[in-house]
Amino acid sequence: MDITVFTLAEQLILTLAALMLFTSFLLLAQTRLLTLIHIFALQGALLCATTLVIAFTYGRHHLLISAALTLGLKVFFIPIQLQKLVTSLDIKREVEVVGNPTLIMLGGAALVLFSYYAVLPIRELSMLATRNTIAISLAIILLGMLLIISRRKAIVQVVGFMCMENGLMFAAVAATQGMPMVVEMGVALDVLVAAILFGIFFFQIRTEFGSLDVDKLNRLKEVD
Amino acid sequence: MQNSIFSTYSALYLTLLLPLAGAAILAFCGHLRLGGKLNLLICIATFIASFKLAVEVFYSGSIITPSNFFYVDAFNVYLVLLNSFVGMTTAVFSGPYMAHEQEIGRVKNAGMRLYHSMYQGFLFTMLLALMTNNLGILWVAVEGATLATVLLVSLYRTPESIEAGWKYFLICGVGIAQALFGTTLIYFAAVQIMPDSGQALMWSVLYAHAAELEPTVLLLAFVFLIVGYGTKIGLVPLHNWLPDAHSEGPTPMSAILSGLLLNIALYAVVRFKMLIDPALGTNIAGHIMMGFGLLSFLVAGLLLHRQRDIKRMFSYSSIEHMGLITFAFGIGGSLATFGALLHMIVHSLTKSAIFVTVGHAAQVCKTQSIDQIRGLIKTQPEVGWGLLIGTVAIAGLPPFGVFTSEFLLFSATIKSYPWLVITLLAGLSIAFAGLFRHVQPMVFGDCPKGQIRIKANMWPVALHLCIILWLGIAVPDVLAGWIDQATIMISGKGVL
Amino acid sequence: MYLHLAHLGVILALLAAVVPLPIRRINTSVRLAFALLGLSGVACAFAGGMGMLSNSSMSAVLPIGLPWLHSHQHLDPLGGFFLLLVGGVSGIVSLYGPNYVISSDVDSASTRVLAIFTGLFIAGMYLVILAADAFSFMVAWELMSVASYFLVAHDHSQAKNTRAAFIYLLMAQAGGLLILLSFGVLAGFGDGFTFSAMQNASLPPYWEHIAFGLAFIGFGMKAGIVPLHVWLPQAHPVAPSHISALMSGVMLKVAVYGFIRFCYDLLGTIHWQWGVIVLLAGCASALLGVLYALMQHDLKRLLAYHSVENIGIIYMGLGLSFLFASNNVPTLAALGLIAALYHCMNHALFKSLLFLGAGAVIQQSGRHDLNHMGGLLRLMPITGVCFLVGCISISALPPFNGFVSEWLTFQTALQGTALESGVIKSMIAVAAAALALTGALAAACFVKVFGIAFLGQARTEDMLRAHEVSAGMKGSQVLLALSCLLLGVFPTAAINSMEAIPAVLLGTGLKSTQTNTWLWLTPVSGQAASYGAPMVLSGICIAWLGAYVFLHPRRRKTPVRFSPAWDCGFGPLEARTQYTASSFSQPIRRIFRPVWPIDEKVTPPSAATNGGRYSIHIGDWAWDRLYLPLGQLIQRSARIVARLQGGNIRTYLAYSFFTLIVMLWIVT
Amino acid sequence: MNAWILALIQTALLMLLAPLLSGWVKWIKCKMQCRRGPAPWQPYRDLAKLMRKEVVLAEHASPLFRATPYLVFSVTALASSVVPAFAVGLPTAAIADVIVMVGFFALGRFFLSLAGMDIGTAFGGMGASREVTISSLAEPAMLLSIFTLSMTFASTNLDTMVHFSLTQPFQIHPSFIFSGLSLLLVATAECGRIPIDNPATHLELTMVHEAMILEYSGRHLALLEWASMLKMLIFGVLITNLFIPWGIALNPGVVPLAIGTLSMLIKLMFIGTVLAVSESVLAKMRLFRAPEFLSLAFILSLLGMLSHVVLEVY
Repeated sequence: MDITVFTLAEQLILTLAALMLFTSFLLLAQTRLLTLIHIFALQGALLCATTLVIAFTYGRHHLLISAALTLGLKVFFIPIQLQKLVTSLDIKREVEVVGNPTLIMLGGAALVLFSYYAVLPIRELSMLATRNTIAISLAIILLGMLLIISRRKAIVQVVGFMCMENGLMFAAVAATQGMPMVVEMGVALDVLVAAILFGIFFFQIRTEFGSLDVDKLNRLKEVD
Repeated sequence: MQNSIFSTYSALYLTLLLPLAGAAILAFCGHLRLGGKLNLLICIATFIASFKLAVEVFYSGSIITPSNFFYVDAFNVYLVLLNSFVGMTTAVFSGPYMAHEQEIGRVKNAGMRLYHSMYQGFLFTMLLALMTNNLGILWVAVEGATLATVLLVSLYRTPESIEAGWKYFLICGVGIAQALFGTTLIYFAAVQIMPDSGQALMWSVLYAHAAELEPTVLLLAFVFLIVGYGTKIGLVPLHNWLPDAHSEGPTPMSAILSGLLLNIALYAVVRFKMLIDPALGTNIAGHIMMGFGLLSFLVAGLLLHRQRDIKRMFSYSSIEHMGLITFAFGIGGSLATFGALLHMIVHSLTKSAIFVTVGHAAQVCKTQSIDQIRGLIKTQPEVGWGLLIGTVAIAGLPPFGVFTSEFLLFSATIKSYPWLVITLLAGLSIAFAGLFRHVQPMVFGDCPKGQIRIKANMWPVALHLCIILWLGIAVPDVLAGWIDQATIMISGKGVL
Repeated sequence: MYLHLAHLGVILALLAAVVPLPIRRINTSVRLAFALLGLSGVACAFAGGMGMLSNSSMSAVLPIGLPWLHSHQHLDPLGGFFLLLVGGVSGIVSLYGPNYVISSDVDSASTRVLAIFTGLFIAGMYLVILAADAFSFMVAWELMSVASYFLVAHDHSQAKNTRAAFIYLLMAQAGGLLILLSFGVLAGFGDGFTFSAMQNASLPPYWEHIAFGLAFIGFGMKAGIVPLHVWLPQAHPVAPSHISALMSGVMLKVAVYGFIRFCYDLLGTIHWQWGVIVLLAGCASALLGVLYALMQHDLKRLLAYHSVENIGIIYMGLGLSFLFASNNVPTLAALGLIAALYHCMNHALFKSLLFLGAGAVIQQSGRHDLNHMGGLLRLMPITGVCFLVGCISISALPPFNGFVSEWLTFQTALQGTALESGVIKSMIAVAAAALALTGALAAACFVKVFGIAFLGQARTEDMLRAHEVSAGMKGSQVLLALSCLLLGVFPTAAINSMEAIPAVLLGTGLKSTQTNTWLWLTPVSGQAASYGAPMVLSGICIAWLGAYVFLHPRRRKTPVRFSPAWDCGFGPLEARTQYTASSFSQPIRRIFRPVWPIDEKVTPPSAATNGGRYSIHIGDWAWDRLYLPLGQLIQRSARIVARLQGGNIRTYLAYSFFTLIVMLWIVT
Repeated sequence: MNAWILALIQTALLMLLAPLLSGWVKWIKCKMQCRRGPAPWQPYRDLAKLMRKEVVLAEHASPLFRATPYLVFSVTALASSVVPAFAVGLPTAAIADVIVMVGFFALGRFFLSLAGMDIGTAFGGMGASREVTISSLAEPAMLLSIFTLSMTFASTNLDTMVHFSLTQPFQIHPSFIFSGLSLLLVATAECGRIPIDNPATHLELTMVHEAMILEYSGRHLALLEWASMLKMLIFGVLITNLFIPWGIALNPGVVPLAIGTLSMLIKLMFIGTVLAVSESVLAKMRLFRAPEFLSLAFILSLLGMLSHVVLEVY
């Protein structure tokens, strides 16, 4: 089933999915915070585009609202908040040393392969052309988790968390043409509140620990 | 017709609206002296509404609102009742406790306002999670519960509490995201066979069509769900946030977190298991739950020996009991399910009573570290005896209800998996030794100089312990009836 | 009808637990509580006696308990016997209780707590005996354990006491779980938790062995069989004396009751391997119990070790009965069971007598250590005489009851020739030799106890201020001493009244005891062995009277003169030259050296210390070899598992990440 | 009724014979050591003298000290009434079997040790501690040998045992030889004879039995001495009648009784000589070599039992 069989819209969705996967990889490799936030905003934009394309091709009008929400939240509100925070805490130039980048990139690739293998049985099921996107969305979620695990900066962990949310939204939109409206609204509300709480936490950690390095948070333990 | 709809479901809507309204009101006047009393008043009202709902369900069987949005059946009605009851008794304790904290300056006015509004918000999200029929809203409610309590865990602004809050937020956030992916997969499977996509996420509808769902997708979805909600239950490989979050927040918060929130997450997993079992046929979901349950039961039992903070110790005890209940649900079969449901009730009652006593003990000795808490019985007998009898009850010694459910679980395990009983036995003894090793020196012995009594309201603890004793000696028929209906729904056949 | 009387007794005991709460004045509340306990004791003893004599069993169903398994109760001869035992002893102890508790200077709050949990403890024991289904049995069993835990932790000022209480409850809990498992196995096959359902469960032999193994370890842990006895010598001396009397005398018997009920009644078919295991465990417990008791110099700890010894003797009787039952020789199996039950009754009586006596001595002198006592017979004559009667009975010497049960056990062993396998016969013979050694060592131990505590000169001044205890305490001791004598002199009457138990459990009673009159006890047959207990007592009195009269004319002429004892010319020997408890048992310590972990330290007199120092500590192999390594194992594994909670959030997230990956890999 | 009279006569006769036996043993020992020892009936004179002597008690002695001699004497007298010396089938024999006899001796020893400790000096305690240790080591050996005999006789009543071996055809039982030897060793230990304890010595640090009766005087000492002689006689009678029963009267006729008495005297003289020879050949062992002596006795009885189980059961 090569790519020519799909209609133009489906081809567009597949390319957008590939681009989102690529942005996740970029996030993994990125060391400077500001560029990290910009790439995250780009991923939000790609997600919003995908939602719009699906809304028009399959006539799911309630998706338009969620596309608008994604645009508002993931492209403007959260990145701007993070940027303001980074500048106010003047950690712009902190270059964060990532474990060893090659190993993490290889891990990411393996994750994509694994998520493709894991979602294989589902592919035969769905008649939709966009059934491969489930594998991609699972890959984005797992890459988001990998990002959180591999980096020490609290802000990067938030970006990783938001990247996972993007993966989930992409799964909901691409695999099943969007969840019921009330669920979409609930999820969006939760993401918004989460973003606000992250902001509050940044200030608390900053005041108490003097830096946003997550490894300093290890007083509560049993190992002694 | 309009008021009839409203009147018939008034109890249901009231139970939900009251805490929501309470959250809104208390957001403004939570810091005043009457904040605690108002909080208690709203909780009492919620309890009365949920009691009325329970009576309705008792007479007319399960209720489902016309919009198919809310669904109350035998499985979640007594959990709703338990939720509001424990919320009420903890509110009785939280009023004077938080007033004391405010006096000694650990919490400022803004913190009090946040505390009281989030207290009600937390109760609202839990009741919503219990009563909603839509699995998506179930996820939103559980996520809402996490968000409501995150700030409360870091209320005291100490480095440890901020660290606990951050860990709680991030780990649960990541965990629950996976649950959302699982719910999406369930929705994906449901859309294949369901014509009307609006109804695809309604649990009652799905339960009716459970056999026709695609097994492989369901199994994959269950994996994501068990890892997602398992993080919220505190199953072992995913439990790391629980001891920090439960021990750093204010004690009433830990009481509710430990007592009720874990039950809600487990309720969600069992709701999904009820969908998956008919579709899959084999008991693979049960085996997964048994694996997780046994692992957390044994590991938490061992970790009890390492504790130096009293609230951390009891949160590990919660992990252990949650592991036991998950193991029981994993075994399936009528006896084990009946035991597990009874264990949920008895565990939350005992654990919230213990946390209330621990709160008072920490205030008497001005510390939470086990080594410095001494001579409780000599200083304040009711706190000392409350803690000792609570620990005896949670350890599963007979006259109390925990033994009844463990007795059922033991007899069920012997019938189906006789060799696992040895691990259960070892786990129980290790946990028992771990708990008592720490509690005994705290309770017995002479009190150190300068340790004085504090104003403590031990009525909630006494009420909880009496109920557990009553459940231990004779399970009332009303409750037994409900649990039995739920067992029939979950495992196919009842016990009575 | 007797079952309702027994339930009345239980309600009275529960009332005794509730009554002390409202009454303000502590003395009246304690007296009222113990009066109620006395009444409940009498009621239960009467109900038990009637239940034992009527060889039919009554049963009833109470509305409490699980919704589908309401709590079943029953009273049959076996239950009746043990109810009589528990009721009788707790009734007598309730005479002792009030003055002992009031005069011991403990604050009123903990005295009130003591009264509450004593009532619960005794009610728990009654309910265990009356229970007829697994659930109410377990609830009563653990109620008994938990209540006695609070009693052991009563004087919780020293850390040593709370540690003993912790070990006690931990082992009681582990034992309880094992018993629950054994019931579970039976219920699994008998598809029901009531005893009647379990009775007609047909288990494959493999499962029967598992059920027996679990029950043996579970009940053995509570009864104090050797490897599992570690809690007993630590918990009993720490509790107040009347409680240790109840725990040692009666609670261990409830464990034996559970074991007998499980093996004879529920399991039905008995295999010979069980007899061998129980016999060997009995021998080991008897021998090690008495050897460890010999080395103790804390009075109550010594008595606790003796409980281990006597439980060993009871288990030997049971082991022999199992062996005969498995070789279907029911009459001899009945003899073994009667010997074990008789020793249960005797041990309950003389052990509680000894503990009450010890309590009186400790209360008056304030000293626990034998090396600090001496010369109490002159100051506390009645307690002294009753304690002497207790010592003679426990050392199994003729006119008293201890001898009768040990003699019956010997007779059962002597009938070993009825078995055909030579190996078992020789094992029984060696077991009989071990029993003889135990009896002799017990006599040695109690010569030491009575000689050092009551005779000779007072080793510390505290002894001089001791005076006779109050009427209630004396009354209960005299009552127990008299019952020891009665059971020793009229054994045939007692055995005939116990006739119904083997008849119900094994099918046949001891026919040969009915044939002869109450004068002779002939367990097997007139020729095989006979013991005219009343004739022995009257013979001794006649001979004593004869010698007394024969020497009377001499007495009038030469009155008795008092002078200082022979001192080899060194001058007046004061109290320090007397033998102490450790020196008395020194020869036996040298002979049986490997039995104990001994660490003796002798520091020669030097400038620093004003005199030489000698200290000896006798440990317990079971504790060093079995329990400490177990504790360390748990600590090490806990330390390994604790690495899981390392504190770093990224490792936590990695855990959930890998769990997800592993689960996905498994599922696909 | 005359059976009871006969039993009383037998008991009285035994009590009278006891001092003669110990006098006889001492006389034989002196003869073997070529010295003119006291006449065999010297103990009678000692007892009579002691009866008349004044009784002196220690200051700290309690009433138990004064009651013990009477109790020990009456227990030993009761034991002597049970042993079948001249005739079998006496009514008193059914009062107690062998194990009860062991119990009687244990009761006597129990009270004697207590009396020893009652004085409050070191010697009483030392004597009591040693006596109790030795007797507890001797008990298992004694009981195992009784166990072996009862396996063959199928009874522990002395009457039936003696009656059984008289009526059965004569057989050599290897188990009897071993248990007989073991009983002999145990008897020397129980009665406090030479290899374990020297009855004649008054050296405080070596005596065991004597240390306990150190403080007794006058009639109390007489009773205790008489009781220990009677105990030695009972052990002698027990061992001889169990292993050499011929000559004992089966029915209470005059002639059989006369033969029974005569054979009894001969047997006692024989066992007295054996004891005297062994005492002069052996010397008193150190206290902590007594366990080896008694473990030898135990091994012998164990061999007896094993040989019965292995060899004699067909």
